[in-house]
Amino acid sequence: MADTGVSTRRTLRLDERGTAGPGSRTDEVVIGLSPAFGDFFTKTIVDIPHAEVLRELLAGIEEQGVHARVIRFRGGSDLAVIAHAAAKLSGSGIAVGVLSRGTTMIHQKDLVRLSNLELFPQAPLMDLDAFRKVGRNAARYAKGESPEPVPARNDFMARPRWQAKAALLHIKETEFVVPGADPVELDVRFQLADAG
Amino acid sequence: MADTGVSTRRTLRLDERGTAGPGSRTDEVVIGLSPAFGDFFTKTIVDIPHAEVLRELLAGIEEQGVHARVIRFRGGSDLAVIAHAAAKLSGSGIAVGVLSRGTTMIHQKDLVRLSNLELFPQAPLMDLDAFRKVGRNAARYAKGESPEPVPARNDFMARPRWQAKAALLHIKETEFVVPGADPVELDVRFQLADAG
Amino acid sequence: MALVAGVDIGNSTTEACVAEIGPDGDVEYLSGALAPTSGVKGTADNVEGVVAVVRRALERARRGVQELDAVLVNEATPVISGLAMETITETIVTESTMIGHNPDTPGGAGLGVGTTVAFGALGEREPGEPVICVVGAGIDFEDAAHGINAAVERGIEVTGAIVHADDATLIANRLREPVPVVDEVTLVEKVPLGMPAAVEVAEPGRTIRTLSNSYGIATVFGLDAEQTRMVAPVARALVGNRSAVVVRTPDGDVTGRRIPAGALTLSGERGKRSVEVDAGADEIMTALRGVRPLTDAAGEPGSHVGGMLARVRDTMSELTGTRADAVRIQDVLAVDTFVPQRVTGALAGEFALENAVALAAMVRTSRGPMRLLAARLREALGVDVLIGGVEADMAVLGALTTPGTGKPVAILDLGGGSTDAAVATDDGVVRSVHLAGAGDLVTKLIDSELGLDNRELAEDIKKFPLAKAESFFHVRMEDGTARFFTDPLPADTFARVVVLSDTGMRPVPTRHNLDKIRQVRRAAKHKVFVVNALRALEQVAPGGNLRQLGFVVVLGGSALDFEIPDLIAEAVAGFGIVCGTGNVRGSEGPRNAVATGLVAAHALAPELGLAVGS
Amino acid sequence: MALVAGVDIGNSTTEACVAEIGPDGDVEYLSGALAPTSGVKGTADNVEGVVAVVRRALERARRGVQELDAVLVNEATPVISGLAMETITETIVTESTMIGHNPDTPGGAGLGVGTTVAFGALGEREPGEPVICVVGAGIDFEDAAHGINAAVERGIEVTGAIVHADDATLIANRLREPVPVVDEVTLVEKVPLGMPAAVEVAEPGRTIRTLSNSYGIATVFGLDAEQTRMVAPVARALVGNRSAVVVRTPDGDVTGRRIPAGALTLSGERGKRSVEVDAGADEIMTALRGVRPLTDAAGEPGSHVGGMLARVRDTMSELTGTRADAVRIQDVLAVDTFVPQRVTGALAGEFALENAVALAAMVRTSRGPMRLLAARLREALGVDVLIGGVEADMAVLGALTTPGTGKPVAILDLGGGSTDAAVATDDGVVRSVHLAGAGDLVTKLIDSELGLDNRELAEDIKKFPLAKAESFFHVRMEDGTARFFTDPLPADTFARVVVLSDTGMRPVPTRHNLDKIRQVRRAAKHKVFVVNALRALEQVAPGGNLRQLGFVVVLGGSALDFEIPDLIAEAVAGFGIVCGTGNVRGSEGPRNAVATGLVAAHALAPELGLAVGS
Ligand SMILES: Nc1ncnc2c1ncn2[C@@H]1O[C@H](COP(=O)(O)OP(=O)(O)O)[C@@H](O)[C@H]1O
Ligand SMILES: Nc1ncnc2c1ncn2[C@@H]1O[C@H](COP(=O)(O)OP(=O)(O)O)[C@@H](O)[C@H]1O
Ligand SMILES: [Mg+2]
Ligand SMILES: [Mg+2]
Repeated sequence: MADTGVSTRRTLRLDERGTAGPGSRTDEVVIGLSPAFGDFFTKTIVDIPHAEVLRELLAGIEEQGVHARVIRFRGGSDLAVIAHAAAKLSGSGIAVGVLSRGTTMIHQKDLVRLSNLELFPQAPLMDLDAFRKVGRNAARYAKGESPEPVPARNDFMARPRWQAKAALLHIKETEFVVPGADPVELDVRFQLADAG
Repeated sequence: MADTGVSTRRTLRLDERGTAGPGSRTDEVVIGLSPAFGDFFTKTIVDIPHAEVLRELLAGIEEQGVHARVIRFRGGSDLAVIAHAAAKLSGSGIAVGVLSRGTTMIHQKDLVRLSNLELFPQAPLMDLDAFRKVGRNAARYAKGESPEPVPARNDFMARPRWQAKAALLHIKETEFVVPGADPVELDVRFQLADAG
Repeated sequence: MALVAGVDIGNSTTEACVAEIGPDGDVEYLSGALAPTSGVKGTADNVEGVVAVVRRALERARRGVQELDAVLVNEATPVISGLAMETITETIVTESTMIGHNPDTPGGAGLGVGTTVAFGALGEREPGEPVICVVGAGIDFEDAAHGINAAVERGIEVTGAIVHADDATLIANRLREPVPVVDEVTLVEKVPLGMPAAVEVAEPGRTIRTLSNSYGIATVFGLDAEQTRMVAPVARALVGNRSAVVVRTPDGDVTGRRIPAGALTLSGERGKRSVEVDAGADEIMTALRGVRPLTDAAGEPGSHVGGMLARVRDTMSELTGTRADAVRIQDVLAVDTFVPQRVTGALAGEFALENAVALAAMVRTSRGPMRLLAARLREALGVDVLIGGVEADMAVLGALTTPGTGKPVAILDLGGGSTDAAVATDDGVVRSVHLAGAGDLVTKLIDSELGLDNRELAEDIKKFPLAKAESFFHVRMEDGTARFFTDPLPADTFARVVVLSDTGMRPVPTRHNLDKIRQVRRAAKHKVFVVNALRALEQVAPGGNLRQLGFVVVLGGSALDFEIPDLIAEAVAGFGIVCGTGNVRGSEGPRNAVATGLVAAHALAPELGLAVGS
Repeated sequence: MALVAGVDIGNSTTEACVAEIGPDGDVEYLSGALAPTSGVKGTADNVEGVVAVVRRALERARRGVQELDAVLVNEATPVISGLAMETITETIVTESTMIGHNPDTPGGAGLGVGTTVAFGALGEREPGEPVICVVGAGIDFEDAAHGINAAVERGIEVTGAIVHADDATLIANRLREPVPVVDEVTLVEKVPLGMPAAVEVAEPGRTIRTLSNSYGIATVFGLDAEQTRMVAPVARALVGNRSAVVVRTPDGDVTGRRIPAGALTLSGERGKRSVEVDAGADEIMTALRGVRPLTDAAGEPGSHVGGMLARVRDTMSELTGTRADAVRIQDVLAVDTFVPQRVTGALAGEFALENAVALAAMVRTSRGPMRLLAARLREALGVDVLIGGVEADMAVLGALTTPGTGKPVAILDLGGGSTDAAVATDDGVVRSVHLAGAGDLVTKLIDSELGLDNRELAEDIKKFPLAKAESFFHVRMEDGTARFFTDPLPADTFARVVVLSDTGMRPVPTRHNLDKIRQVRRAAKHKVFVVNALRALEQVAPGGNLRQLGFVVVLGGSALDFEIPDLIAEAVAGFGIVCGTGNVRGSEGPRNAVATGLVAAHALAPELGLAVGS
C-alpha cells in the first residue's frame, strides 16, 4: 500500500567510474563516502541501511535544486579528511562527508580541515530525517544561503552505550584504507528489492 | 624639482622565484607577463618603459587595497592564453595579462579563454594613465565591485601605422616562447636610475 | 450572425477583439490581438496599426477580412501628455571651503588638522604648527611620500594630505606615520594655501564623525557661536561621507539655494491658484485639489515651467489644428524626485543629490480627426466602420466581463501617458476622469533618479525583476534565491546588477546596488500609480468616498506590471473594496477592455454606433 | 584651590568629572570617567558605581581621594520606564480555505485547478474532471510520483499536488508532465477532500499572479460578485507569495481581526482622553498631544495595556516607598511596529506579519532617597557630598562647554530609558521635559521586528554596522565595500549577515538579508529618536517654535550612535538651527555634560549646593 510509508526495501549499487576530479558546476554538492560505505558495510551503527542514508542525502540536495556528485575516498577513514577533500573537489566548495557508521559532517573548501560547517558526531542519533536535513543544509550553503544548522541531537547515554561498537566499526573501516589511493567517482543506483 | 612630474627614470629588476602556484589570498590580482616582457624587451611599441608599465599596473592595484602577484608565462605569446592562465592562478580569479608591445587584457578564471572582462587591443594607444586604470579596474573586479570599463581609446590611424612594427614585435616575442614551460613567480624591484 | 471587430486605439497600444453576434444579441468572442499604435492616437496615421491588429485577430479566429461585417472603433480622442523635470535646489561652495567628495580610496584614517602647505614648499618649512600637505598634479606618489617623510624627519608635523591624483592609499602606505589622505581632488590647485584646514578619513565602511558635526568643526577650528552658525551648512553637506576636507577661509560658505523654476497657475472650476514649482509636489497638488476640476494651467512666461507647458500646448495644437491658445490643460501631476548634480564651486567634481520636481501635464481634445481616420480605415479594409460610444462606457462594459465583478464598479486604466478611471453605479451612470502621469513618467523617474540617461534601460528596469550576477554561473535574485546556469554568463554581466528582461540579462551600468535600484523602482511606481489611483478613485467615487465602490478593476498595460497592482491593492486595502487586476472575458487579463466593450455595446444596441461612409 | 568631582548618576551610566576650582572661580578640568550605574538611579545602591567612577577619574588626574574637597552629585530623581508591546491584528483562516505559506522549495510552476483527491484514492479514480492530488505524511516521493504518473497514464488529469513533506521538487522532477506542487503542508490531513482547489507556483524569484488577485480566484472557480467579495481577503493574504493553495469550501474565510488591547486613558492639564490601543500609535500620540502635559495615564483594568501600566507603577512604588496609586505616569510614547505571528487555523505553520503597538511609559518621582545616598557616599569616600541643582540646568551648563555653542541652546539627552530635553534662553531661564522612549525601546523594536528573541544581539545590531560574509576571507560592508582577512573567518559566519561589534564578528541568525536588517534598524531609530527629538524640542522651544532655538546639542549614550545624530540633524535641517553632537569641554564628546555642569555651577556659586553631612 502506497500510503503506509516506507515499506519498500532498496539496495544500493555503487559503480566506480574512475578517479574523481574537481567539479566545474558551481551548484554541486559532493558527498564523500568512507572506504567501506555501502560496500563491506551496508548499515550504520544503528542498522540504518546505507542505501537509505545515501538516498536521503541525495533527496535533501535535489529538493533544493542543487546537483550532487558521490565520491569514495579510499585514502583514509578520518571524517574531517574525507569531508574536506570532498569539499575541495566540489564545484560549490561544499561537501558532506559520511562514515560507514553514520557519523557525518558538512565541510567547505576554504575552511581549515579541523573546522567544519556542521558536525554530527554521534552516529547512533542519525536517523533518516537527519540525513535528509544534512543534504538540505549542504545544498543551501552551496546556494549561498545561511540555513539554521540542523539541530544537533544529543544523548549523553548514547556515547557510553555505543562507544565499544563505534570503536570496532572504526577499526574495521580503517582496514579498508588504501593509503595514497585516489578518490573515485561513483555511479549511484538504487534498486527495489521485493516490496515485502 | 618634485612638483614637475615624472622626471626620474626607473629600471626594472625581475628575479625568478620558482614555479608559480595558485594563490590562496582572495584579494590578489595576478599580473601575467609575456615571455620577453622586461627582459629582452624593455619598452612597449610606443617606447613606454616596461618599468613604468608594471609600476602603474601595480600602483593601480595597490591603491585599491588589493595585493598583486607578478608571474611570467614562458609557454606562449598569445595574450588570451597568458591572461587566462594568470587568472586561473589568481586567488581572486582576476588577472591582467600584458604583452611586451603593450597589448593588455583583464581576464577572469571562469570565463572561457576567448572571452575577457576588458581588452585593450591597440598597444600604441596604451599610455601610463591607461595602465594605471587597468590595474585599478582589475583590483575592483577582485573586490567584487563593478567598475566602469576603462574607456577604450580607438584610433583608426593607429592600426595601419603600427601594424608592421606590431607584427615584428610579435614574431620576436614568440622566439622567446619555451613550449610547455611552467609559469614563474617573479620578484619585482624598481630602481632609480640617476634622476637626469 | 454578424462578425465584428472592436478596436481600441490607445496612446501606446492598439487592441482588437473579434466576435460573432447572434440575432438575439448573444456574443461569442473569438479572439483578441494587440500591436503598437501607429502615429498619434486619433489621427489617420493609426490606420496602419489598426489594419495590422484586425488582421492578426481575424487570423487567430481563422476568419477572413471579407467575412467581417463591421469594425467598431472607439472615440479616440487624442491625449497628449508632457513630462518635464526641474531641479529646484543647488549646492554652491564658495572660497573652496569644503571638499566633500567621496573618493573610492582615500588613505589612512582619522582626523588631521593644520595649515595648508603646498608639497613643493614643504622643504622650506620650519618646524612649528602642524601642516596639511597639498600635493598637486604630476607629483609621483613615491616622491610625495618621500617628501612628507623627510619633512616629518625634520620635525614638521604633517597631519594630513590633500592629493590631486588617485594616490591616497599609495602615499599613506609609504608614510612612516600614516595620516589621513584625501585624493582625487581634481582642482587641487584651487585649495587655498596658508589656511587652517582639517582632513578626515573614516575607517572602511564607516562615515566621518567630526567634520559632519557643526560642533566638531567648531572644536577643530576653535570657532565661536556665530562662526559655528556659519559652518553648519558645511557640516550638513558632509553627513554620510567617508572622507572630507574643510578649509577655514574668511568667507568660505556652502549654500543650498532654491532655484526658481517659475510659478504654475492653475485655473479650475472652483477658482484660480498660483504656486511656485520649487515649493515642491505637495504644494502643487494641494493647490490643484483646491481648484479641481482643472480647466487650464499656465506656466510663468520665460520660466522653466512656462517652457514646458508651452511645448505641450504646441504639440497639441499642431496635431489637432486648434490654435495653441485654445488648447486646455486638464490635469497636472507633480512628483518630488531628485537628480544627481555637480556641486557649483566644488574642487573634486562632487555631486550632490538635488531636489527636483517632475511634472506631467495632460491635454485632451474633443473628438479629433476621427471621421477622416474612419474613412481611411474603411478604404483599407473594405468594411463598414462604426465609431463607438464614450470610451469610459466601453471600458466599463469590457471590464465587467471579468469574472467576479459587479456594480458599483470602478475601473483604473493604467496606461503609458495617462491614468484613466471610470465608475458605473447600479443605475448605469458612468463618470470618468483622465489624469496626467502613468507608465512613461515612472520610466522617466527611474531613468533620472538612477542617472542612467537611457530610457530604454529604465523601461526594462521598470518591467522586470533585478538580480546580481555573483559569479559567471549564478545570479542572486531580488528575493535572495540563487539561479544557476550551466553556460557562463556574458562577460559584461560580471559582478553587476542585471535586469532579467524578456530578451535576456541586461547589465545596469550604475554604482547603485540592487536594493537601491529596487527601492527607486518601487518608489517611482508608488509616487505615480498609487497617488494617481487614489486621486482618480476619489474623483469618480460617489461623494468622493472610496467605500462606496464595490469593485475596482485594474486595467491597461501598466496593470501587467509585476508589482503595480499589488501596490494599488495594498493602498486601497483599508476601504473594504474588492480590488484586483482585470481578466477581460475571463481570458485577456487586463488588456482588451475597450475593444471588448465596443463589441458588447454593439450587441446590446447596434443602432447606437455612428456609421461612417457606409 | 579646591579639588572637586562632579558626578552624574544616570539610569544606565554614572559619569564623573574631576576639576580644580581656583579662588576666583576659574575651573581647570582634569579628567572624566564613566561606569555602569549600580542599582536603580537615585537609590543608595548607586554608591558602589559612584565610588568606582570617582576613583577612576581621580586616577586619570593623578590625584588621591584624600585630596578631594567635595563630591557634587546631581539630583538623581529616579526615572522608570516601562516597555510593552501588544499585537493588535490577527489573521484567522477558517475551514482551511487557504494555504498561503512560502515553502522554500515548491515544485514545478504554473497554475493547477481541480478537485482535491487523497493520494491513496487516486488509484480508484475514474477519468473525468481534473484533480489536485493531496499527498499525506509518510508517502515516499518516488511512490508519490509513481502513483501520479500511473493515474495520468490512465487518463486522469492531475493538475497539481499538495504535499506533507519537503518533497515538492523531488516529486515534480519525477513527473512525466510537471505540475505545480506545494509542499511542507504540515497539517495536510486537514485539507478538505472532494473540493475545488487551485495550486499556484511562480517561477523562481517571482510571485504568484492569479491566486493573489480576487478576480484571478473568481476566474478559477467561476465566482459571482458576491462570492468574489468573500474571497477578497484570501487574495490579499496571498500577495507576495511564491506559491499558494486555495481550496473553495462552503464557509471558508480568512479574516484579519483587530485584537482589543484595551483602552488607554490619558489625563493631562488640558483634559482627559481615552483611546483604544489597537487604533495604533498615531491615534495615541494625537490624543496625548491634545491633553499635554500629561499628569497621569491609566490602562483599562484587565486589559493588556492595563497590566503594563500597573507593572510600571508597582516597580516605582516599591522603589520610592510611595503608594502605587500615588505614582503618576508623566509621558507615554506609542510606536507602530509589527511582529511575525503564527496564523490561526493555518495548515502549514504559516506566519503573518501582524501589526503591533509598542508603548513606553515614564514615571518620574520627586527627589528620591537622595539624602541617604549622599550620606552613604560620604561614608564611603570620606569627603563632603553636595547635592547639586536642577539636573536640566546642569546639563545645559555642561553642554555649553561644547565649542561653538551659544544661547538660546537646547539640549537633547538621548539615554537608555528616556529622552530628555532642556532649553536655556538668553535670559538664563531653563525649561525641561522628560519623555518616555529611548535607546532601550530601539533595541526592543529591533529584537521583535527581526524575531531574534535576543536582546543582547539586538543591542549589537543597534550599535554596530552590518556586513555579509561572502567567503571565509572577506565580508561586504553595508556601503558595498569589501574587507579582506588573511585568516579564515569563524565557520559560523559562513554566508551569514554579521554585526561588526567591538568584540568581533557576530552572526545574525535570521532569514532576513542585510538590507532588510539595516532598514529595520534605521526605522526603529527613526520611530523613537526622531519622533522624540521633535516632540521634545517642540515642548521646550519658546512658543513651541523650533526656529527660536539657536543651537541644539545632542548628548547622552545614544548620541554616540553611528547614525542617530545624523537622523536627527536631517529632521531639523529645515528649521535653520545648528544641530550637532555635543563635545563637552571640547574633549568628552556627548558624554559628561551633567557632571561637568555640576562643577561649573559649583564654581559659579558654591553656596548653592546642598551640603550633606558636612
Ligand atoms: N509587462 C509590462 N509590465 C509593466 N508595464 C508594462 C508592461 N507592458 C506594458 N507596460 C507599460 O504600459 C504602458 C502602456 O500601456 P497601454 O495600456 O498600452 O497604454 P495606452 O492605454 O496609452 O495605449 C507603458 O508605460 C508600458 O511601459
Ligand atoms: N556606542 C553606542 N552607540 C549607540 N548607542 C549607544 C552606544 N553606547 C551606549 N549606547 C546606548 O545609550 C543608552 C544609554 O545611554 P546613557 O546616556 O548611558 O543612559 P542614561 O542617561 O540613562 O544613563 C543605551 O540605550 C545604549 O544602548
Ligand atoms: Mg584613492
Ligand atoms: Mg520543498
